[in-house]
Amino acid sequence: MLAYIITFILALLLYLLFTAGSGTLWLWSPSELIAGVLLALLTAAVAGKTLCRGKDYRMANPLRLVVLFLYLVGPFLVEVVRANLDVAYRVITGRIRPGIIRVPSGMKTDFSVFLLANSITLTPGTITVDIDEGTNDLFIHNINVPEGWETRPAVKAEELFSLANLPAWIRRIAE
Amino acid sequence: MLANLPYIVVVVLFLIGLATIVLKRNLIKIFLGIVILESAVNLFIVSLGYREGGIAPIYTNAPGTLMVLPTPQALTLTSIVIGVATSALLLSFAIVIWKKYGSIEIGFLRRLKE
Amino acid sequence: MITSFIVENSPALMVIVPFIAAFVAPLTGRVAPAVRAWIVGGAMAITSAITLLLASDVYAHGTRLYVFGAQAATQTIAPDSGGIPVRIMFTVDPMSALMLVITAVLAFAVVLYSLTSERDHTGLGSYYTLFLLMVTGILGMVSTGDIFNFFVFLEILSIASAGLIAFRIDGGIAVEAAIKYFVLSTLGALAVLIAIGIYYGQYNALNMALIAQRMQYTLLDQVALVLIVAALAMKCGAVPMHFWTPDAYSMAPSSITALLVVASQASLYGLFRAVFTLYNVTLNAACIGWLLIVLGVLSMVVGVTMAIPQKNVKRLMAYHAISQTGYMLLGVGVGLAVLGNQSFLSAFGYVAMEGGIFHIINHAMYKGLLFLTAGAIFFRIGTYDLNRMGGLGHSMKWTMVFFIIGALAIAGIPPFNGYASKLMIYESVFAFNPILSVIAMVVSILTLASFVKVFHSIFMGPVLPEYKDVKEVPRPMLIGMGILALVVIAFGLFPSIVVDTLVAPAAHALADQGMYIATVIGGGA
Amino acid sequence: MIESIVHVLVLVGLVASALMVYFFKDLLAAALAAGFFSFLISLEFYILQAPDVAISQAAIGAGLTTAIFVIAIRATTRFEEDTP
Amino acid sequence: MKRVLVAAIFLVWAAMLCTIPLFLSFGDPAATDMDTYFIGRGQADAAANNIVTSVVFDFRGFDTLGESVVLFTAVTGVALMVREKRKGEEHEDE
Amino acid sequence: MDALFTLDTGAGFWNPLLWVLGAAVAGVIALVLYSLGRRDYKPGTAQAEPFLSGNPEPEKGLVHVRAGNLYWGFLDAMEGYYSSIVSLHTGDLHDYVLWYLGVSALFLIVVVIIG
Amino acid sequence: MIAEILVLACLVIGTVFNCLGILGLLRFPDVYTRMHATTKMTTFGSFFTALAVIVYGASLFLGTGDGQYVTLVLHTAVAAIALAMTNAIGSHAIARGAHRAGIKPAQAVVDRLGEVPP
Amino acid sequence: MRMSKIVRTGASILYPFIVIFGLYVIMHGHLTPGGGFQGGAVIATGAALLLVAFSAGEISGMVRKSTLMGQETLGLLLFIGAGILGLIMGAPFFANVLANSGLLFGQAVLPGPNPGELNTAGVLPIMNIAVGVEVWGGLAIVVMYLLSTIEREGA
Amino acid sequence: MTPPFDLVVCILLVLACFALVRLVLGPTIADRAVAVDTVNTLVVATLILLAVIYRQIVFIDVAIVYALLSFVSTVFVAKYIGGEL
Repeated sequence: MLAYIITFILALLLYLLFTAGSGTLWLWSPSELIAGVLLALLTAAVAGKTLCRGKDYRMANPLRLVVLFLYLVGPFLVEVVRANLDVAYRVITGRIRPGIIRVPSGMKTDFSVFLLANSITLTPGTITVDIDEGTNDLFIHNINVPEGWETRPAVKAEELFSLANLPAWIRRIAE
Repeated sequence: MLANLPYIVVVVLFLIGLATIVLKRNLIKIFLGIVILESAVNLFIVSLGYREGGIAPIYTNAPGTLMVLPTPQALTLTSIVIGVATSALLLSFAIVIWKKYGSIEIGFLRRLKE
Repeated sequence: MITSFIVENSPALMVIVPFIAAFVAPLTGRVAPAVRAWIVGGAMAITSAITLLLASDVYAHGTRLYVFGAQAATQTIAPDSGGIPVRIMFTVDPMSALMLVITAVLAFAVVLYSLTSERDHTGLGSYYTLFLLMVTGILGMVSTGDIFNFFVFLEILSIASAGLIAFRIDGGIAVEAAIKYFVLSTLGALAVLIAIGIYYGQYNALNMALIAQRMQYTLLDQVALVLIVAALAMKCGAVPMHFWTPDAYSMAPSSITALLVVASQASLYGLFRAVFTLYNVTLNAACIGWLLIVLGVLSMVVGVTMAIPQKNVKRLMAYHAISQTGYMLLGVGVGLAVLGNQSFLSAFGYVAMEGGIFHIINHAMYKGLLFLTAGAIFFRIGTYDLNRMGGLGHSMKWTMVFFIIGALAIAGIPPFNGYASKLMIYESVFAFNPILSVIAMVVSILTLASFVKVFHSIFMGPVLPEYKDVKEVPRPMLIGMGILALVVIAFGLFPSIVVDTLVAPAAHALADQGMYIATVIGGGA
Repeated sequence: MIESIVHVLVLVGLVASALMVYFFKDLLAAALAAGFFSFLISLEFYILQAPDVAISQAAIGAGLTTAIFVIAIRATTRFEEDTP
Repeated sequence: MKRVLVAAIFLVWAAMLCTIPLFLSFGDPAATDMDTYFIGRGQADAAANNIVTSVVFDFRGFDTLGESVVLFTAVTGVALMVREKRKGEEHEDE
Repeated sequence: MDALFTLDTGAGFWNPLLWVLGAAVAGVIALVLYSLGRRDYKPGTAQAEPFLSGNPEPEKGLVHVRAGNLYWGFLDAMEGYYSSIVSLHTGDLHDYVLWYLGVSALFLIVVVIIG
Repeated sequence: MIAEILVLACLVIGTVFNCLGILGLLRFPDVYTRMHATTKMTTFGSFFTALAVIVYGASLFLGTGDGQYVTLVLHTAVAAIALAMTNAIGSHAIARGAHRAGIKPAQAVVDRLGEVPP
Repeated sequence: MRMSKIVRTGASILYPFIVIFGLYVIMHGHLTPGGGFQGGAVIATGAALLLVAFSAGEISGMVRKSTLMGQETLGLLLFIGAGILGLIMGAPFFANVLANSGLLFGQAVLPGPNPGELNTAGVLPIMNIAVGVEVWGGLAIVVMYLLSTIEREGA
Repeated sequence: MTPPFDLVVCILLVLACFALVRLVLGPTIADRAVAVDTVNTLVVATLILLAVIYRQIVFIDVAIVYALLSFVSTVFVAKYIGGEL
């Protein structure tokens, strides 16, 4: 039941986002609001089972969402910029040293793994290639494996990021 | 003539699609040719309705009074959905053929002749 | 009150009823197959009744127009549109009404037949849905007055037919036939779509009457004419584009094959409609007329000669269908060739067109009957191979009688209906060009010869040991065949009534383009 | 001026991707090229001021058609045979 | 021989289709009266701001019905193709 | 009455009722001839058995002439025609499509050149 | 004025990164390294072009106060976010598929995944 | 088989997003680009995403074949019913009897350029919804059917 | 002053044409999928910019559809080459 309510609220918010600026009732017109509620109900009925498959309702906490937003505009963005500059440097010079390393993520929930994997994919010269479904270990393709890492069987997730401790942020958000 | 570039491209695409249908021997390739053919015809019909400097036929806050013609777009919508219906049915045929014949090359589809 | 409502809205109801039945048919099959059978049969009966009602109304009061979505159903021209019809409309003139009659009668007979003949198959919900959609496709094709709507119904018809041809997926061979049919018909439909685009780009019109009124016969129009004529001639199975026909006809279930005959003739109708209504005298009538005549003669000769050595009974009949299509093309082609010459037209042109059009209705009836008998035989003995048949006349007497009626009719033996239309074609074509007439007669003789062969192989001879306990087919199938046989006999005995009431108005409506335009554009203003 | 350059680029891309569909022996690559073709033709619709058509081409042509082609390739075979 | 014929057919088709760019002008339709009506009246008659939608569903609504039915037909056809055959259902060989 | 049933074809006419009448008369004549036949024929006796030069009668299934054997002479005489026309029906989808495209092309040439 | 400079800056950044991304796509030796170029840089570049539009729309909104520019900003933001998310997932899927298909990373100094038994 | 955890999580997060966006496209068909087909196709593609991300066993709880089939029929019946509404009101089939009538979706629209108001256009939104529901069901079920041919093969 | 959106559109499309080269060359199917994915990203950017150029805000919806759905086909291909479909 909670899953349906969460989906409903999320859908309603998204619908209002789409239709913002349509009318006079503080950006929305009344018919849009009514339609939004109805369509959000429909969405909840259709997609309610998918959004919260893991019976994990941590993300329903608004505080966590605020932190997620802060994370996205703060450390994440910094890392993204750095990663892009790094890759740009490698593209221009062609100086690469690729390799696939194993990173035990230490994450417990699906969403945190998802967030970490996507952060890794979008940030520092790394791409999540595969995931161990049992232990949540990530296999990461690194465009420039630092010296010495090729011999280590596993690399901690924190070591991947140099400017900000993203895994800690993610733990704070999703666990 | 060169101002009619979209029409020329339509002709070229149509001929490529026909060539794919006529010269390739794999059923799926032939169906891809049909997809290209359909897209070419859609492009043709949409191009028919374009007016130089026109805006999309939707009344919004956008400036401009000259609108492109709406009917070709309506026809193309119909045509696109018909296209996807055709592709789906053809592909299901191909799957059945693969199961029964073990091949989807045209050369094997010759049990019915004379 | 309710009757007047039905008559008023019959063009729409004719489409609505089978659509609704088709949508609910797969769902009701889950409740009980009997419910589904009743729904399908009832919907088909209602559709046939509405269609016949509409046709009789058209024959009594002239062309019916039905404008979808207008303020009033007959308001063809919107008030401030500057005298152009902008909405989709159904234009049911006598020619369309003739095709409607054919479709209604044949579809009703076939649905009765197939309720029994296909009862042991899986996937029947889809079967009936596609069946009803196919019938609707034909109905829409022949009654629409909008060229894009024609394309849409053509696609409905193609897709439904392709699905039904592939209905027996056991050996995969039916699917092979369906692929061949469907690829070709998709190509044809795309060609039609390009032609529609060309018309639209030149005249900014999609209504047939409006296009006809604005027709200039520029080079682009010639291209569009070629695209439309070739595509529709291919769809109706004219030689040398007939190759898909025997494949598809022989592999579809027999009831569907009977309906495919009508589908082909709907394409033929589209061809005639394009040539006569869209272009009429603006084109070089002799040239296009001779094209149709050449196609017709080729179809007649190649069809019948290919039929003689066939061993599969349905393939043989399919080649005969091609051959008979040639007669229609010949008759109407002669009418087209003399279209510009009023004295020739009244001397023999109209008669030739009447012969061709009369042959359409006759052919649908007897070829439908023949395919149904072939299906009945298959229903009992499980093969179409003529070499493995024999002696069935002892056990399947009614089927044999129906087969004889159909065979004699197709061979043009008096007093069956095939003779009447063929006679009209022979005599009028003789006045046009004697050689063509002679060819037509020879083809008719060969047709008789090959049906003698079929009759001999299936029904004559001693009872073969493997078919000792073959029984007559169940009664609903016999009723379905009986309806068609009755029509065949009635049309053969009273040809002049049929010609005067059904066919002659159709031929004149087809030839008279000015009337069509005046009805659509002049009438509602 | 620039708009016509855009136009020419999209049309050239269209022809090129159609040729790719023709020449690829690997059916999966051909299906991908067809998806690419769909993207570009959708962009062309967009440039021709037909957003309705562009949306439906993007969703149906680029998303679903490629998907069902991939499924069909999986269910049948991936490579064209070279038999003439 | 066959190659020559195929090439000839393609040549003729190319010529046939080349009439389109030769005789139609892109960006400047020859006649626009029907669409002018749609653009002018669509907002009042169909009460829709999107003229394409009003054409699709109002002026040419019947086409749209046909098109939905095409999709339905195709789905039914696909269902027919992927169905499970019952054991012992008759075989149609040759 | 006659006008109702008579099909007028412009060059001639045809009355199916007359034809049916003729057929009935022919049937009556045939019946008369039949009744003039031998009275001592009895089915089921040795009279009805076929005499095949003293050979035993073959089994029923074997005497049936199968379809493939009919019109053998006709097919043989027309062999040149048939070998060419049958070989056109290749069963190849490409040929089907090419015939369609080719005939369209031919149409175009005819229509554009002649008018 | 500031808005214009910002828009220009965003556009330049976006274009440059897109160019570099394509350069990487053409230059790098194998699929994984190419994916580095495209996933990160093209997404980043496109994000910045979208950001340019957002800034432009915001400046127009502040200038005119017209409600439609809110729609512009919000929809563009939604498109950009959706783009980033789908790109990340999509490139992961391709990388996984490629590795499962047996495509070895070229010039790799280490391949831990290849050592894991399937 | 199913794809990795990341794709699965991503798909299940994206799906409600796609659904509500598709519904938005359907609902605003008469105001913005889009409409029944487009929105339905969007949602069906979202369903295809779920189908590809999850395995056949997991998917059965999320996307049900019978629901989709019912949707398809329901959409078509609703569409044809919206057409019949004209017949009932004494106008021809497919007449837009609700436009400018003051009833549901019957608000009169302002002439000339304006952003539009949801509560207009008569039967058009109803038809949009009907077609959207139908296309959603139809396209999703096509993908399901084609996928089922693979799974039965038992690779 | 309008920012030079149209110039950027041109550049993006030229880049898309370069990505076409990778689509042609790509030794493996994964390379091609990456190329198509890249083009999707570029096209989304192009669509957004074009909407601003045309001054049609409703056109952004097309870009959203693109961004949301273009990767579905990529995922299908990825699943196929991973041998999981």
